Amino acid sequence: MDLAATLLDGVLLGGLYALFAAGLSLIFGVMRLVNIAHGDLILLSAFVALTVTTYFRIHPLFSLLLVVPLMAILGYALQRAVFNRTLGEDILPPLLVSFGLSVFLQNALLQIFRADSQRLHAGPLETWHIDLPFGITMGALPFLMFIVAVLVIGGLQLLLYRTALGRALRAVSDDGEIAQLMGINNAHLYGVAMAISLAVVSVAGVFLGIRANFDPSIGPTRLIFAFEAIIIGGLGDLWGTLAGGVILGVAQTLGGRINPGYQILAGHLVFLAILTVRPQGFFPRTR
Amino acid sequence: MPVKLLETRGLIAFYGDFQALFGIDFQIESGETIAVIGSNGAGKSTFLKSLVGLVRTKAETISFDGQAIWGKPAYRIIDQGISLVPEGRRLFPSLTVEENLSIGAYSRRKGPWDLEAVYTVFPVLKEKRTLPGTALSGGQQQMAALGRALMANPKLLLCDEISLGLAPIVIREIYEQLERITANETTVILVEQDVKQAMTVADRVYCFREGRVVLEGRPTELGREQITKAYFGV
Amino acid sequence: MIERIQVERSSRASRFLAVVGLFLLGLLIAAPLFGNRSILYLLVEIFVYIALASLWNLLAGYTGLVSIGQQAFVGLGGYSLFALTIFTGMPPLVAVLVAGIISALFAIPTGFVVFRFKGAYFAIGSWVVAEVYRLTFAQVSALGGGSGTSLPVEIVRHIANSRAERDSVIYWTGLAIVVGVLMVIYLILRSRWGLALTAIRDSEAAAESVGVDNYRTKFLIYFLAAGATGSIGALISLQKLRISPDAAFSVNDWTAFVIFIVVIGGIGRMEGPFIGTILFFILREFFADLGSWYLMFLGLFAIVTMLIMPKGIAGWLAERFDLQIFPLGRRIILPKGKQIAFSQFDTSETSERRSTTKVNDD
Amino acid sequence: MSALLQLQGISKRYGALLACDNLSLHLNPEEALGVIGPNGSGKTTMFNIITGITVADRGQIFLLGAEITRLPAFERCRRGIARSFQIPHPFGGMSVLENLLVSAVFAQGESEKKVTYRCLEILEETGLLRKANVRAGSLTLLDRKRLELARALAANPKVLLLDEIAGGLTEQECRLLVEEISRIRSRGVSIIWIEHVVHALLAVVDRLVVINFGKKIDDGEPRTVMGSQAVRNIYMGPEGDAG
Repeated sequence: MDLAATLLDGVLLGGLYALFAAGLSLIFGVMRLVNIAHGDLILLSAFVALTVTTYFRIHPLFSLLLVVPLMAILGYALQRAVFNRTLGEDILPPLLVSFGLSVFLQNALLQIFRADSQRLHAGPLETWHIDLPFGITMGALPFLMFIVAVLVIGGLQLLLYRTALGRALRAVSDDGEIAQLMGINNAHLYGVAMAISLAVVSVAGVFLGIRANFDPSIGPTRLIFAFEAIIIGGLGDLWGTLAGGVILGVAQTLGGRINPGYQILAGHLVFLAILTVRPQGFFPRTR
Repeated sequence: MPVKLLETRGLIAFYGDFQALFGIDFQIESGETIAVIGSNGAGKSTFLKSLVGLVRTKAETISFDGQAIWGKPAYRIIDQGISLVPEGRRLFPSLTVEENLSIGAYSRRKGPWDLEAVYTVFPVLKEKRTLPGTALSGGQQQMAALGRALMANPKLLLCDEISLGLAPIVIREIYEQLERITANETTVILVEQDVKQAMTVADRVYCFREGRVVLEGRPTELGREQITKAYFGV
Repeated sequence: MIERIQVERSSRASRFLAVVGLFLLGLLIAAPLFGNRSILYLLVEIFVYIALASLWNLLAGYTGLVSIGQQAFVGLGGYSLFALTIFTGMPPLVAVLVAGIISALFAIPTGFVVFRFKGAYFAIGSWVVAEVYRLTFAQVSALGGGSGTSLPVEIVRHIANSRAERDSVIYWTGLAIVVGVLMVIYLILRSRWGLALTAIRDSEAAAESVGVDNYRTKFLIYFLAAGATGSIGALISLQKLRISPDAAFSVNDWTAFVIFIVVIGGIGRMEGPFIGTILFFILREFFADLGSWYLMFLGLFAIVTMLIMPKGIAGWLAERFDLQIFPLGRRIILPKGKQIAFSQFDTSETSERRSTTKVNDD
Repeated sequence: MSALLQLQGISKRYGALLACDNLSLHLNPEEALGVIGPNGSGKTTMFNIITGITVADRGQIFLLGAEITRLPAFERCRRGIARSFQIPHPFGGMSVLENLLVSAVFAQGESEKKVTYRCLEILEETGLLRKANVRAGSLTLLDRKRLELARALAANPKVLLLDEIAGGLTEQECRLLVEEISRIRSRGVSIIWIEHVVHALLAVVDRLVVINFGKKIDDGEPRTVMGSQAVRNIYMGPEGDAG
């Protein structure tokens, strides 16, 4: 019976990983940019939320009202000032610049917040439980986070496939030169894409902060989970990314039940297994 | 005195590090249709791309609608009312036919052209509006690309080899629609390899060879040999 | 006319620098005679980073394989050494070489997995594989599990009796490895493989269409780099006399710093890792005690370099002063002895945007 | 199977567009074949299929009687197929001489010493000798086109594929190119040459093939093919109708 509970935990954890992945997948889809600092930006939003909650003494979920816009603005500025300059045929510049950003962010956070692990306290919400049949109980908070994750991914899908902005983002992703012929300012649109990505990242960061302890050094592993969720779920489609996140979450929780040391390793091994099975391997959709 | 919609003087353009145009003087009046002919590599497409700012150029002036547009980024020039139907059509693969048309109106310029107007001119696009752009035949893709450019309600429409790789009857159908389009005084520059087809539609003709204008005039005034000599340079 | 043309492989400058190099090598060999313990330790660290940076440069700068997972082989090499010495009693110095071979063998299955990725995905894919190795060794209790283990005393004594002797032996081993790695890389780049690598870097499609087998060439370089990285990993663990999964497979120590060294030094040129390593250690000596401020500065420095000077210092030097320490190019001398500008293995075409190199011919 | 190179029923589709439509073609030993047709008619796709950069959906290719349809590109090159790209792909970071050495060493499987002087001869023939040490990335477009030809020759091919190599040349340069290609032919190399500069083509080729919509429309003696109705339609537009 507790196997069902473990599976449920895995699914709910998968929602968080899908959120990690959605931001990364959007950026890669629109401009072929793999942001090595993606994990550290998740951490940054957690720390910003920490500052906001302690300073204004408000609930972490309310802090989202401030953290999300802040991170979106940071995303737009980062893209226009730094990343736009690195886009082009050669994959090295964006990779190395984002690598430098990752090291910078980790150490800046270390300098400000020290290395001790922190936690965003959600108060009584953390203890609420929902009783399900067969005596399984489900934490209200993880369930809420999963619902929000699904809503965010649904929202991104709607934005991409139902709005003029989404149309423009897909057009720029298909053919940057012809997009300009439509009157699209590519540089601005890339900025908007990074702003959206960091908005999603900030939700993921706050949930991460509520769900578990965090410290400045755990960014890179979050990047790897995001990457694995994208690959397992199949490129390009955000619902696939959700499925990828869930599979990764379940693999990790199952592995964790066998032996706590196997949790992350199990996720990696499932990722590698799925990868070697896929015939064509993984080629980023190059135009 | 008819209004000069677009004028270039001493236009030089580069394709990568290769100079493709060597000082083009060109002008077109509002409502006119001009054909630009010339063999492959003569610089026709580069000329259109330099007007919309997609290639590196140097020029004494490129003025459009009384304003200098030289050196402006492409999206600013498009906003002022120039639209280009690119060579090879290049519809957006992940967008449906209707989405490809709607994104043509991204710059939201007012005018007679909207989805309904395009569908009346090209009814087949209405049937196939939910299909992805790539699922259309060559001719239908060309119509969609033309419709996409019209959706921006341009003052000046640039067409780059719209008859390329199309069957003769399809070319005729497209050119008939083009005449209906230019009826309500849209100004058109037509780059065309199919010399015969171009002559039937154009008020004036420019012939390019190796990045220079080698012949210019009204189709009626220019003889067939004159054109062939300018075209092949032999 | 053609028969009287000579093809020159080295210039006067590079011959002069070769002599200087030999003199420097002689000095380095003699170092243990007058250097104290901390200097020897520092020199070995410098050797390690020059070798790792040169190997990473060979992968990313020449072959176009941008890996963030080379720490996998540093760790594999280290653990191989510990396993060989502890379980089979193999003499440590022999184990350093055998550890390299073992790492190279591991590179075969690893390569099959990561070569399914392309471009930026290859970078993260290789990182994930390194993490798998790290977490796996953390489960191996026989080698100390997560907290790691130290090299048993009798094995340490096996290197040499006294501590001073041990320091010298490890130092010479380190010197031998770095010289060996650099010679191998130099010979590769001077040989037909060097032609193939730079051809792949400049245009994969064209390389394949003139007869270069891209996949096998890249795999061979990945295989060799893994072996050399393994030996270096073994040397590192031998010098530290201790090993743990987080230290042996550390992405910061064995990948992040190495990438910064190559980027700042100059990617795609053999001189890059040298200049980068020297600069890195100068910065470290002065600023390391500032802790995370130092690392923040390093991150920013890499970003600025990549944006402003993508060719790095070596690239800038090559363009400004036509300086070429390692003569890798080929140059023809016309019979009238009229010299033509020296060609060098520059990085990809991106440098073309800058003014074209001076051609003092027609 | 007397033909040196044989294409049988080659078809290739990109979405709704048929780049090659059941295309069959043969090239005899020491023959020069010209290929003309409007832009986007599938000519370059045909070259990509012969050289192995693109795999055909249907059809087979034979070289000296042996099937090479599925062979990877580098293997086909080693068996004697060399190609100049329409849009030059030089090895930008290497010198002009080194560009040729890559081709000579890997296409022929010879040591560098053995092939160096042959490469210098080719550089002299193609007028690039004085720029042997120049970085290929800094060449002008015309020199890059010469380099494409020189690099293809350095592979000592049996079949040389030329893709619009005369475009943008002055009269004088065109004449030099025609002389050079005639010299190559006399050394027993078979050639397939896609070109728009028709007068250069006519000066060299034995046979002329016309391709439109990925189909072979005409194949025969150059002068008669040029005079045919099919060619006139393509270039000068359908005669006598629509005005």
